Amino acid sequence: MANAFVAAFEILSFGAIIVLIVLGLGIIASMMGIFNFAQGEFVLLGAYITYLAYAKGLPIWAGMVAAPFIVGALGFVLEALIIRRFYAAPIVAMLGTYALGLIIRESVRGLIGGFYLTVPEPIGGSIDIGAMHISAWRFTIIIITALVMGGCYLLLARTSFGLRVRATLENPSLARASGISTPLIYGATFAFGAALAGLAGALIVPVFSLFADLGLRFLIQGFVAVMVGGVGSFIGPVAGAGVIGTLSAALPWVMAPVVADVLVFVLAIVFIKFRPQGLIAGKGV
Amino acid sequence: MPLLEATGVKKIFGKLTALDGAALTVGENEFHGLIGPNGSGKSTLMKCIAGAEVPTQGKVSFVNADITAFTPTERARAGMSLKFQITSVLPTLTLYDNILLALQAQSSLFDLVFSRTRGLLHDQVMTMLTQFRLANRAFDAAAALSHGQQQWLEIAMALACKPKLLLLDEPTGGMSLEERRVTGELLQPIKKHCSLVIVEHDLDFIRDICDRLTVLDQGKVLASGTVSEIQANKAVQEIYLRRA
Amino acid sequence: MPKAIGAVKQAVPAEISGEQNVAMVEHGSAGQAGSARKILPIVEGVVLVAALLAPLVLQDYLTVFATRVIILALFALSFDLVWGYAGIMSFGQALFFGSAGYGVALLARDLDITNIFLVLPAGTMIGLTFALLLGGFLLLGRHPSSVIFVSLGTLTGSYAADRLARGWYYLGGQNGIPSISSMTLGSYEFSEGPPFYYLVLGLLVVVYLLCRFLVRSQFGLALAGLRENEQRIAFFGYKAQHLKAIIFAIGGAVAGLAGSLYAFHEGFVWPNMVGVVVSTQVVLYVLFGGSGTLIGAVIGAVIVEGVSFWLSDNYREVWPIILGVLLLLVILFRPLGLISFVLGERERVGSFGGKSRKTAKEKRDAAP
Amino acid sequence: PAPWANAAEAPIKVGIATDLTGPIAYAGNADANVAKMVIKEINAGGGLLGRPLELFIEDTASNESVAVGNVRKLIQRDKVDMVLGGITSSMRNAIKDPIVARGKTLYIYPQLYEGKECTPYLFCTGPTPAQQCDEFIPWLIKNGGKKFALPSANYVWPHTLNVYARKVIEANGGEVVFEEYYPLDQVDFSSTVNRIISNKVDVVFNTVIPPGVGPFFKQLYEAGFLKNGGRLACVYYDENTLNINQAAEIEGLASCLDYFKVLTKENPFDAKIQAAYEKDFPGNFLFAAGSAATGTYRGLKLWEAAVKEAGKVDRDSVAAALDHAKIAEGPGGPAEMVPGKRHCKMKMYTAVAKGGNYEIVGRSDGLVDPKEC
Amino acid sequence: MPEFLDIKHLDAGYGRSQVLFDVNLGIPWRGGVAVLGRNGAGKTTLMKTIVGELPPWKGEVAFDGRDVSRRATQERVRAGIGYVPQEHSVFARLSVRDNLAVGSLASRKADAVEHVLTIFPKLGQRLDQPAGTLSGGERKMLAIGRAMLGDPKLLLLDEPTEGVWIGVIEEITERLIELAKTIAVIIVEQHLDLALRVADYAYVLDRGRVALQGEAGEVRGNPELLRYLAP
Ligand SMILES: Nc1ncnc2c1ncn2[C@@H]1O[C@H](COP(=O)(O)OP(=O)(O)OP(=O)(O)O)[C@@H](O)[C@H]1O
Ligand SMILES: Nc1ncnc2c1ncn2[C@@H]1O[C@H](COP(=O)(O)OP(=O)(O)OP(=O)(O)O)[C@@H](O)[C@H]1O
Ligand SMILES: [Mg+2]
Ligand SMILES: [Mg+2]
Repeated sequence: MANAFVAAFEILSFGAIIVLIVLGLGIIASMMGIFNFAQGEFVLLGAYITYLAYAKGLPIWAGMVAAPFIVGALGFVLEALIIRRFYAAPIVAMLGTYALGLIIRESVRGLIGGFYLTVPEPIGGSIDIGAMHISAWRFTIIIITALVMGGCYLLLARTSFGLRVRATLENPSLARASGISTPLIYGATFAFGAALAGLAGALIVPVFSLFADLGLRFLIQGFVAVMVGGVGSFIGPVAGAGVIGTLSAALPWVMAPVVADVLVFVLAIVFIKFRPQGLIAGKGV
Repeated sequence: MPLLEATGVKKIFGKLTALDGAALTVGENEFHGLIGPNGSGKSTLMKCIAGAEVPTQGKVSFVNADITAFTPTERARAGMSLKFQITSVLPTLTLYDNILLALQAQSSLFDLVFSRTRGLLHDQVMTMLTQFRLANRAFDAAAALSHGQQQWLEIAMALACKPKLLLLDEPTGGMSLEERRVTGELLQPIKKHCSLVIVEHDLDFIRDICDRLTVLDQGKVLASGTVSEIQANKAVQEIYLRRA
Repeated sequence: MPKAIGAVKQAVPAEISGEQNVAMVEHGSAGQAGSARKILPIVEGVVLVAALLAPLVLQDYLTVFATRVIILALFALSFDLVWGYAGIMSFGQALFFGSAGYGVALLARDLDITNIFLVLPAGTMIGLTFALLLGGFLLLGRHPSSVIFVSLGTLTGSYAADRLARGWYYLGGQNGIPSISSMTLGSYEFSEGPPFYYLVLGLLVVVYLLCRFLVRSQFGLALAGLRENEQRIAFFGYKAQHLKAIIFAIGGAVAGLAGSLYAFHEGFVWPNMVGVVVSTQVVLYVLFGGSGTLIGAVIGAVIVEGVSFWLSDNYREVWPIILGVLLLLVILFRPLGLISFVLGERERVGSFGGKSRKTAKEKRDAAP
Repeated sequence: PAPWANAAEAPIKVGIATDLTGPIAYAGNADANVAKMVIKEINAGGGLLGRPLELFIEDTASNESVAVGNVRKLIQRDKVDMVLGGITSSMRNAIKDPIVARGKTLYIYPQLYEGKECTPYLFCTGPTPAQQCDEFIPWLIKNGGKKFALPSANYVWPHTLNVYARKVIEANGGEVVFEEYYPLDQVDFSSTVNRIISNKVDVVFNTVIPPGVGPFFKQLYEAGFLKNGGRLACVYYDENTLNINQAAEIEGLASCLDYFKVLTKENPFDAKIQAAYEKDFPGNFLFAAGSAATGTYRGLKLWEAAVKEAGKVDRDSVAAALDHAKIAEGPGGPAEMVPGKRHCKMKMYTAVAKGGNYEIVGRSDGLVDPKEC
Repeated sequence: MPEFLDIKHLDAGYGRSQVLFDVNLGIPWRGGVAVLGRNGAGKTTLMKTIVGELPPWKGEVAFDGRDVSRRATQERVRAGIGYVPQEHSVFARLSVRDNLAVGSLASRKADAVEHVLTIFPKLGQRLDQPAGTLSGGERKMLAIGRAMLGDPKLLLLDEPTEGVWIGVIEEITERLIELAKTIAVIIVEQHLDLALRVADYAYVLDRGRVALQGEAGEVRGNPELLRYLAP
């Protein structure tokens, strides 16, 4: 019983981590139609900023709060300078963002000397319930993920900002003809997606430590999650991430991890093959 | 035996029943008009016939064969050709290539790889482009055409497949009266070897070129018959007075 | 096709041609294409001559390096064929490249088969078979497959293969299969150097010409239609999915050929060779050089490899960053690749109607 | 001016091929630095055979295909007399052919590894499984317990090492509760941790590598493994890897290597090279055993000794001398090649992490045999 | 008093091909203006230049007395231009409801949506359906409805009745006539009757040039007209 509870918690917490990482990726993919290969590096930057705060002796939570804003701002600038040119050609966009990711990743690698660096969690240790120990920080991540997810949903579904975003990304020239300032919306959406990645990076760095390939590690998983969930909505990728994250944490409990790892991907592809619209068909939010 | 026979076609989208047991019978060398208010299911019926939508229920037979389960490719190979309501030409290809692509569709893989039909088809491509007054734009990308010109191109492409049955969904959208008349004239000669189902809102145009009409309303056939029969039909007059 | 030209002249009655728009539109594209027609063969010729002369001027180790680059160019060609012409985004092209490499490595290791007439066809067949299997699964079926699905599907295939190779002891696991013996022709051994170089170059030229023939044929036009709108051409009666599977398999075969050459040239195979890294690399070559031109793929491979080689020599610690910046600049300012400096859009997309193009233009010029 | 300014003979060329960029660049750069240091030192001492040494460094970029190209540069363009380098086994496999078979050059591989590399002209100067297990595992059984778990990354080194480790564990009365392999980049270990806790494992003999190892140790810690008296053991853990986790999360972790920085306190020669290195390269790249820095030092010094003995630099003469080369002083102590085996005997140390630093808790009596080939 | 919309010596085109040649157009503060011409004459191009989707090569587009030829589309729209494009005139993946909501983003009237739904009751039955799955005619209705919701001072309609059933065309015509009493309406139409009932004034384009212009009745009666409309 206790065992099952711990298992459930661990699986849920990894699911939450993947959801957190995929949130921004999903928003950019669904809303802007761009598979952002630099998304992993935005995660990395969020982690790096948190590390910097720690290394400079500032409180870690300060770094965590700053990370999404700084990465978001960077995202806004990058959108205006670079991403903007890619909307018409999604494949070129993949490559452009790949190059961008390469530059960021290698620069960070240079900055941290290629090491694996630890960052302590602001809320450390474990919560003990009888003989069970569950990680306090993972628990916090679950809570924050739920809050962020809810917040994003409300923002996109309930405010006119969400409507503007969806309209712009659906048909930019018509959106302009409806009086929507599309450049601003593009910038804001991309920045928002980047900021979410920054936040994800900040929150997960205590769990995984900081290293240059931190973001890359989750990128393919993220894309597969987006596809499984269904491109074109906010909920889709989130649901996909939940499924992929939970599955990749849960399968090793019942089979050899090496098999589980490949199996998750194969299952995902077979699933998409027979349900190309994804878990949640791409409509609404 | 009619060329095309669709019976009891039902199509349900979620809560909406777009087609509710519609039927359509088209004989050889017959020009058949399909009319009805917006949303009455005309395009949906056309798509069910051409294979773009799978009917929820019902049967479509063509040249004495049941084609309900055929894919669009198989239907096209059996001799059907469709012009969509929303133009869908191949935008970055030239007009020439658009037509050639349609013309060579039935060639074997071997012929295609060794370009064996290219010389043969060249004249036909140019003739078609000329007929539709697009010859001087032959080497422009199709995306550079105006909406009306794209309609022309689509009709030409549909014709280029040399179908036994041509399905045209609002081919004259965006054309002026004069342009419509010319389109009608271009369609007349195919009557010798081809039947036509045409969806149109312009009753004058339909009356001029069609032999028979079917009127759809809310997914059901309201009336079907010769042009004069339909004109005399009370129920039809009714819906044409009713507001949507 | 002189007959055809005559026919056009008859087919276009004067009163209709030049009817409208003629006066108002100065159609740049046709004129451009006319000159681009001549540019492509020039580019191809220059590249060929440069390639033929290279070993004469290069130092030994650079000839060996160039051989490797040419093999990669062959590999790039396979990707350009599927992406540039048929619009199939194969993010897992390395799967075919690498599995062929592994295949011939095993032939050499376990069965001692190194005869060029056995191993190269074997590698090609391995690539073809794997492409047929994966392509069959991804491309055929009730639902037409989206570009993104295919790219992720192939990516996953390549990723899974990489994992498999890493974990499979028979294949040497993470360490790969080292010390593959040389390819042989009778008693002659192809060791690295000019003979190997010219062998590879010869194969590249042959494959290039075959590909070029294919994409310039009516089959190529069907591929172009496929790339534009698969569903639309299905309504013409094309078996769109079959066409896709065919070209995908051909791409796989070419990748397989490249992979087997690579294995013998480098003398080892390792899991990355089937994995995501190499898959991405080939995409990079092609988009960098310019997709949909074949020659762009070759140029892209040469330049990306050459520049990385040079950078890693001269900017040792930061070269990946510089490479990234260069890539980004090219993608930003030349989204159609380097080749677009010399070739117009029309040439890239390709078009048919052959010499009649000129006829139509003359007609137009002649119109009042 | 250097003492050989008037030397008639051209310099002897030393090639280093290592990961200057990519995921393990920290190790590669340290190795390159060590090489620079050693070469400088030899040159300052008048060179070798009266000839200066010239160093050529190439990047292997953690990418085998790039590496082969660059190694060919060393062999064919620079015509080096010896190549030292490669960190991962797959890199060694990739470059050994161009160096040894096709390039007809001597190759020294400096990293601790799984053993079984018996290619002629290829000399290994890092520790082997036997060297890392023979004394370490009995110590673990005494200071940890009998029940071992072997969680591992799924590649050749852990597989081969585990075969050896299991033998030693069982020979010493221990028991392997489970041996399990994970994808190299797996980062969630909840099921593993659960298995370890519920089986009451005493010693986790870990061969999971970064990026997985950080989260793995953290999850173990959070599940109370250390609190309940469990012991972590990991034979590649050196000063670099200490930073992956919070000190508390790896308190008591035991490692067995040929060198730890704490040895500088007791061993003047170690203090000397450590100081020399830190003076020249004060940056982030540490002189540490796990990143092959010590193997590099040892390899270059053994080669120097061999060249001196041979009196010339051609491959066969040097290889013949290197076959039994010895150095009296090196990182962690003296070292000597085992004749005919192309592997190196060296001293081994067992250390335990305490508050973010190592403490030496055991050392081999003499030089430990690599037991290879 | 200056015209509400004043176009002077306008040249425009795509890439290197010029489509509009020296077009001069004046639109009064209220009332309908029809733009006629055969396929490819440049009508859509003219509309696009007015809303700013296509930058002019030369010439001036003045709106409400200010030159807007360098302004972005959305700014022009916010200044009071409503536009119903010929193609892609709805947000295909958004529901009908959301399409209308986008239309009323800038609107101040609370019951505006209801008003549109009384004009096009058909849309009321399709509120939750993605607009991309609407029938051709329904789509046009939605596009017109969306543009009307923005309270424009100038409404541009590019073939608003293509594919619309006659019964509804009648309704639309009446609404447009009504609308033209308070605001300016430019309509591109192939239904000559409809166009000239809504419009007081008409321009006929031929190969990118204004070939004919005048009061609606005058143009209607002009024997040249048919020639310009024939293919
Ligand atoms: N994919 C779909 N999902 C939901 N509803 C649909 C879908 N396709 C069509 N409909 C609905 O089915 C009805 C019939 O549509 P159809 O396109 O056949 O009408 P139509 O007779 O062609 O009308 P029009 O003359 O306006 O083109 C419409 O009300 C439309 O909204
Ligand atoms: N994107 C484009 N690129 C190049 N040329 C174009 C483009 N769009 C339109 N054209 C050309 O410009 C001319 C005018 O097109 P426009 O769309 O303005 O015509 P239109 O009067 O609206 O015709 P229709 O009644 O068919 O809609 C046509 O000759 C067309 O081929
Ligand atoms: Mg319709
Ligand atoms: Mg138009």
